[in-house]
Amino acid sequence: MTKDMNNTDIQIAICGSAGDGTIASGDIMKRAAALMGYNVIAFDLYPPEIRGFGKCISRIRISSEQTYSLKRESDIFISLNDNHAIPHVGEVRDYGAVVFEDSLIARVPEGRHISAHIKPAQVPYAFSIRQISEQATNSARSRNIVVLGFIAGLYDMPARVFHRVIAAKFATKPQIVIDDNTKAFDAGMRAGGAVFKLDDVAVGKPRDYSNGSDAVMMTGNEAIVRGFLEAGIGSYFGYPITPATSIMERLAVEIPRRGGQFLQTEDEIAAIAATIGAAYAGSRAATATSGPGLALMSEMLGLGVMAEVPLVVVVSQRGGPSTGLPTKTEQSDLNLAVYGGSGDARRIVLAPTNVEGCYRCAGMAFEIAETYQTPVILLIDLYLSNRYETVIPSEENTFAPKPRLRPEIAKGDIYKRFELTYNHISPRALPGEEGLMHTITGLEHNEQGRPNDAIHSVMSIKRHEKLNSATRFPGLTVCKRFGDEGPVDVGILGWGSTFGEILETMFEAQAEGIRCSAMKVVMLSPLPMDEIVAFFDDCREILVPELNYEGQFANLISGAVGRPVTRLSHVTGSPMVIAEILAEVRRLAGSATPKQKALGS
Amino acid sequence: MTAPLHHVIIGSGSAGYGAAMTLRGEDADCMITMVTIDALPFYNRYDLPGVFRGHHDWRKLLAVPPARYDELGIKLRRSSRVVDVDGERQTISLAHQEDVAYDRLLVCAGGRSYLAENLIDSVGLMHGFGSFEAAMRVYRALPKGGTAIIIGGDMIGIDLALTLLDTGYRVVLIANQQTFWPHVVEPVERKRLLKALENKGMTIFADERPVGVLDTRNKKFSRAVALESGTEITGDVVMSFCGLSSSVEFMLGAGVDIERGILVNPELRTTNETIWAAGDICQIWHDKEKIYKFYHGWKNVRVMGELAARNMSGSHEIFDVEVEDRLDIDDDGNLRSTFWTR
Amino acid sequence: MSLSGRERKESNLYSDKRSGNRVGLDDVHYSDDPRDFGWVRENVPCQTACPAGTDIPAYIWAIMENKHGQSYEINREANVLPGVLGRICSRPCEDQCRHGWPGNGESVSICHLKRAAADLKDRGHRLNESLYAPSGKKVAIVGSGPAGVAAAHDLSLMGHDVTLFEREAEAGGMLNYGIPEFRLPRDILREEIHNALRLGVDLKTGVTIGNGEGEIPLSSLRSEFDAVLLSTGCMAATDLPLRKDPDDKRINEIANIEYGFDFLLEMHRGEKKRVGKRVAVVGAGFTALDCARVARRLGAAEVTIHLRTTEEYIPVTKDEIFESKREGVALHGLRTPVALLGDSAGSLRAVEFIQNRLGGWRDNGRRKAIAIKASEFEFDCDTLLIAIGQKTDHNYLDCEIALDRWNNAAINEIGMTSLDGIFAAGDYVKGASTVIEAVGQGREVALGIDSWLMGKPRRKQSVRIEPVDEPLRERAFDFIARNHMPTEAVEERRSRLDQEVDIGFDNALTHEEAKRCYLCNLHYKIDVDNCIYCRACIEVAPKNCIKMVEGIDINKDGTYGGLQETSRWDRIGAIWIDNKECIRCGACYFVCPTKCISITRNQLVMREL
Amino acid sequence: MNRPLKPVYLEEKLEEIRSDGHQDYRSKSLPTWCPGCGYFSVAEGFTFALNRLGIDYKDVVVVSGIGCASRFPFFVSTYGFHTLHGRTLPVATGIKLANDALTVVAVGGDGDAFAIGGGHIPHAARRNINLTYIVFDNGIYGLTKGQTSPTSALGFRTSTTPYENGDEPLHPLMMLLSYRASWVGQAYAGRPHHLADMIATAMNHRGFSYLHVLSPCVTFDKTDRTYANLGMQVRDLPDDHDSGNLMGAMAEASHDDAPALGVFYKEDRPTLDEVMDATNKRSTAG
Repeated sequence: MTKDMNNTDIQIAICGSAGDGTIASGDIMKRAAALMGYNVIAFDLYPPEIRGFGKCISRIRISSEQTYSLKRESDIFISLNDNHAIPHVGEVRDYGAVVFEDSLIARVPEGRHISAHIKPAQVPYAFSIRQISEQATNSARSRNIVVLGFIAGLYDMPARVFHRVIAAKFATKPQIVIDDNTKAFDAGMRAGGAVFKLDDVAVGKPRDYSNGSDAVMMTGNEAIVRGFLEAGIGSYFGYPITPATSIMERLAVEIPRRGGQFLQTEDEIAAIAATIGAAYAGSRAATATSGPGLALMSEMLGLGVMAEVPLVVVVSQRGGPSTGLPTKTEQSDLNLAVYGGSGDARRIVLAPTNVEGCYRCAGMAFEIAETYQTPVILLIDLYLSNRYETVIPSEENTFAPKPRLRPEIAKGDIYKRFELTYNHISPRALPGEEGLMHTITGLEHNEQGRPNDAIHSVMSIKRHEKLNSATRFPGLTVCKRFGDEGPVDVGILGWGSTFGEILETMFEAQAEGIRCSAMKVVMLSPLPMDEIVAFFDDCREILVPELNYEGQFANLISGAVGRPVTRLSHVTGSPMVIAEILAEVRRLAGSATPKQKALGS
Repeated sequence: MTAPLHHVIIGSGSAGYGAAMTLRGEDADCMITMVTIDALPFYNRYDLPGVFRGHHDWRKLLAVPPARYDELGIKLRRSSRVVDVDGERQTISLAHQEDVAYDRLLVCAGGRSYLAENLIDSVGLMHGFGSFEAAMRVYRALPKGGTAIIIGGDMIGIDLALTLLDTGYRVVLIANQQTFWPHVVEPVERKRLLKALENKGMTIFADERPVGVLDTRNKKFSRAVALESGTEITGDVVMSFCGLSSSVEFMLGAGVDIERGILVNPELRTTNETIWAAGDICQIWHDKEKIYKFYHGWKNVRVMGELAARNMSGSHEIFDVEVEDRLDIDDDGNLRSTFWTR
Repeated sequence: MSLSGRERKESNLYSDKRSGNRVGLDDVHYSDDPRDFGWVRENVPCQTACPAGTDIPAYIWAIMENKHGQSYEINREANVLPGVLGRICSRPCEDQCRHGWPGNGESVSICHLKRAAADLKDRGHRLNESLYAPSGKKVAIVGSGPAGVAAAHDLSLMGHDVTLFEREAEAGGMLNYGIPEFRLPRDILREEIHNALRLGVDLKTGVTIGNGEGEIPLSSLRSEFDAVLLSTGCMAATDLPLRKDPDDKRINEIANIEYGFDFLLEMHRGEKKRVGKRVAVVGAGFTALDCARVARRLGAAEVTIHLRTTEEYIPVTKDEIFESKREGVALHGLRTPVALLGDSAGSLRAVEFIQNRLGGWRDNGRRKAIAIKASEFEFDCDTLLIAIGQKTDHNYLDCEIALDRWNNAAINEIGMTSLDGIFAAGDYVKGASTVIEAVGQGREVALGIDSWLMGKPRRKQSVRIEPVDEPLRERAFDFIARNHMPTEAVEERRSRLDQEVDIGFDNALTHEEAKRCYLCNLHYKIDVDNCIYCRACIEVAPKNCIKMVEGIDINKDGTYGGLQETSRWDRIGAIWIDNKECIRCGACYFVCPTKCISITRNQLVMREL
Repeated sequence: MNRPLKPVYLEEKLEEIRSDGHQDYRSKSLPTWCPGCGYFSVAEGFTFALNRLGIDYKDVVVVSGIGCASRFPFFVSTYGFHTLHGRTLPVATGIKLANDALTVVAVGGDGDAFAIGGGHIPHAARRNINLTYIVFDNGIYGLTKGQTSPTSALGFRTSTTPYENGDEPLHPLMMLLSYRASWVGQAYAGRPHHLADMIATAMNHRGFSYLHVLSPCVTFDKTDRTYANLGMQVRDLPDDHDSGNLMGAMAEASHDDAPALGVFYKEDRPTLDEVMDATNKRSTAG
């Protein structure tokens, strides 16, 4: 295969200890790459302690083509802390680069320096990171920027793009911070430029960075914020919790500018309560949390279902149960999101699979919530919340609120907030509207909202059946099939952040000659049953890879379709591994021995 | 059962590589670690002039594919500089602050190109040729058909010079005592050999002493060499090839005897029971001549590495190579050397 | 037992340090504790290495403060000839400099800074001397080399009447008659000797103590003075031991062979010296190198130095070797001369050497050379200069003094020989050594003579501990590379014997180099009582210099050994600055939340008793 | 300026520390707080206090919630319970009621105490449950990387208050005084000895004792509650302060700009277990 000189597809991994600035360094790298016009997918891994000794890794895939997940191997690896880096240096491919410190300040025990672990085919680049940092800025704190400069120097990346990103990143800090980081970058770049490049990592000329804007690269959380803002979010109440906090932090900046209401409440219970109140009052209102917060909110969520309040709750899952693995990813709150709470509380659950999906689902969530007058949960996970991708936002804003039809009643009639209709949806009035005064409640109630136990079966049907048409909501992708059409040996069914790995796996399997397709399911409640059943009919074997132990999605699907599936669970706290899915696909396809030729090519 | 021995080899040149492979052959279970300042696995430095013949991918220069080291269980420690050897505690200290313990140590760190003291101030203006990276830098600094000025011209330099002539470059040779090193050449013979090089197209200054290198980047040629006579020679790159001086600084604390190189007995063992030395870094006791002698040239070096490895594994072989010192360059510039083969 | 049921007294609940304010010390403190002496010895390695005990961090700090004169005076306290030693010292300090320790880079150019302080001090600079009242005692000193001059200076300050006798026409000894002018300009030497002697020392040149015609016998000197100090150095060249073969020529049977010592001495007395085209020098000290470099300047085409061991093990500075090589001198190792070969005309034709191998270590840190049997070879040359050392000469004495096993004068702890009232110092005691050792000894014997004359010691050493308000350095200073001495172009050196090779640091270079000094006499210390073990200091430490410790080793002599480190939270007794690793950057000082890091300057000082 | 000390000789100091015994109250593992964190000072003071009171570490339970401060139980050698955000006091109450031979200490940060857990404090205080509650107040959410907290100053900028915090900060001391906590005191992390004394006195109190510790977050607060600022602001309570006078205590506590250190208020009144004992007695008195 001839390589197009301008074709770039590299993955950079930066590994350090908490406090080394690993994540900040990765952040600058990915923003710079996006500014240079590359497609970026990036994901950071970090520990719960702020400083302490925990491991941080930032992985950034930079590509001139569309990609769906991180690569299996990294091309460039930077160690800011050998102890943490040693177990990961094996992820660097042959003839890829390993960058590390050559003059530690303290003795290390034998074998605890990374030079003892670099494979013969990997190319080592040892240099005095700390010393260069100290020389440039009088402090060792800029080691993370020095290594970026080194990479930029080694691969001849344009300094001004990095300068721009550094200036933007530290814009709120004193000028000296920008100056120091720029100095550190330049010093690293000189060092990198002086080194003879021995690896075979090819960085093509960037497509275009003159018109680039970092808006095209964002995390799942940023995409959700963007969707919310385009949809005209009016109120946000929240309580910080990893990994949802950055949604709140961004909205804390944006909502006041738009004259909305933003408040950090004392806890999640207060957060969702205030959200419900604002939504009742007619504002587009949302909150965001993670599993533990969702558990706290479950009671209030029930109130939202019962009182038919259109609110949006973003749930970014992390490892559980309980406080669990607060900084690790998992897809184990599906049950809680779909079923959690007291009583029969059917709600709409959307699980986007990539950053662009986050943007679209968030943009449409309010309209769906308002259409069906019920809470909508956007179910993502830490991997999607924090991973960066480049997305192309709509040129036109299609999410803005449409004019609401004011309920019309005959003069003298009493407004029935929960009127029984052909589609089970009752016209909604807002406080302050003339003649439509009513009360809503968490108690079971009649059409007018008055407490009433006797009508429970009728109202249960109303609350459940009104959601049925949601799977055909215009403009919303609720599921989609990829890969081979017609009957296939293996169908991979996936949801959420895992689908990127599933898709990359499917391409690899197809390249090996396995007939397979993949389907993503975005709407988890209610389920798009027609498409799912059709997919089952086409696939000899169904594989469901997901990031939880018991196979919550497999249970959901298998129970709904009434057919068994093969589960693949991965609960290490890190994203799904392509190799694991591939092995399972091969097994299911019946190719007993993996086709070797595909491995090294 | 005793634990397998840990053999540490400092240096990944011909001697070190030969030793590692031999050690593995002698003992399937021992641990072998090669420590080297180089970033690349072993390649033949004598092939470096090949960069002018288009060999720009270091992977093609490697003696064996990198994976072979893993297969053989030879641990490669690259980009690691040894700063001290403690012969009593049997550890080596690496510059990045790590100590590595050994049971037996083989030192074959080689030598660095010697540079006359009076040219030390000019070192920043000269190119080296000791590694793949250095060779590539020379390649990139030389414009097509450009001129390389070679001071001295030991066999490494002569080899490079002939390659440069073959590939369309111009070469100016400032000959001195080290020209044709490590061959010892009689004056008459020397005159004939220089003549042969001249016939091949080289420009030769036979009795001149360089006193400095000048940066003339803004002029037609980027470098100039000033001679004692007042003449200035212009060119694109300047390189000094004046033989090797061994790099022994890191061995001063090892408790082994050192003159210019590490002194070893004919079994290549130093005055420390657990340390051997091989290659350009060692001076071997010659029982007949009653002196410690250097033996250069890749054949000798390779033989030394393998021999040291066998002796480290318990053998007692003697380095008994009768070195033939023959050098010939015919009128076509074809070079035949008992120390060097192209 | 439940807490509520337990009786506790309120007073037990309070610590005795309840204010949280530290127990302060505002003023200078003097200590005679061996641990404090040990600290200085371990932590100020340059001063410890200096035979004269020069307070190096103090004089470099004075340079940083732009007080060159003060810096010069700090030097003069230990060594009355700073400008001289700043040029020709063997620099044992630089070998030990903390900046040169593994991982820290290269040592500070201590010697060049000493010279810079001398060069850059103001004209008409004021000398600091503190005088004792006259004692009425008379002291004679024989020999005005570095030891004699140092002792004369100190004794005259202590109030004694000193007369200094010198055989040659000028004072200075080997400094004047041994070291070539291209290394030590004579105007500098004369000025510093003059300053050392001007407070009442009676210098008598051209006077020889001895038994010959017109010479003063030692015994009469002794009867005239209360004390006599012999500092006559090593004025006899060591004989070259050759093969004991009756057929071989002796040294005096062949022309063009000279002892290097005599060669230099005669040259400096004003004789015109000549050498041949191929000059061989045997010997490994400064004299050998000086001979070789002089020979080169006198026109020799090929100058070679022949060593018994190798370059690595000879007692001269690397700079000196490098400069010699630049001037075209070649060094050959592992060979010992065994015979001299003359031609038919009786001139030198060649030297026969025997090949050596390295043997074990000698006590002085050098290597033994062991001859290899039957490995003789010839080396062609037409001049041979023998510079294998000097020895003491006792012929001038008219009385018996006890000698040690090296045939040098034996002395007791106050520097007195076996004869009452006759003292000895310098090379005359130690055998040929370095100038700085001679200066150190001169000072030491002056103290001895003084205590003997006065019946009791009048001064003793203490550790002066002085509070320092804040770190005096910046981390950036640590990255300044060692500045090298600018030298005269090699071509320029050939023509003249008195053209100084080292040009000296200018003001800018001096300050740049001074900044490199870690100022090791600063003692950074954590007040354990106020430490909350938060490790903020460790976080910013540039090296592994702050440690969590549970104990410390104590040496037999009462000084400290290594720190016993631990990372077990329940065992950490103190977070402690390891002053051996500490490079005095001050980073920890600024981040401590409880401000519990203090800095003191710990110096060795002489105090009046 | 840091005043140098009289020569201190390390081995003598270490011997003093070893024989003193407070190190036994530390766990084996190093605290994971950021270097420089004021919480180290609390940990150190806590070990000093327990040691001085002579309480066996097996008889101590430290209960915490969520946040940096709540990592505390991991760094002491006593029993510990790391519970949920804000739910510290209810759990601690349960433990103390079940076994009153235990010395129970609840610890947490300002967010844990006054945001999510704020509802629990009044009830613990009014019931006078016999335990000590130490709040490490750094005025910020450190563990979630720097958001505003209920005690953040007006005008403080954090990631969730990018246009300055406009919410009046809570006043914990006045709250606790008005909740009728029976012992209320304040200490500062930059004065480790005083802090240790205060922890000891608080634990020695019979009833609900509330110790407020002012502690800088060195990582996320570079402007407001820093060592430099606090060091200049704090003062000792006046010598004539009457700790039995609630209104006097309120007046002292209301000085926002010059936080006072010391015991603001203490009173002796029946504790929860005593009241329960009395209730039990009444219920069986027939």
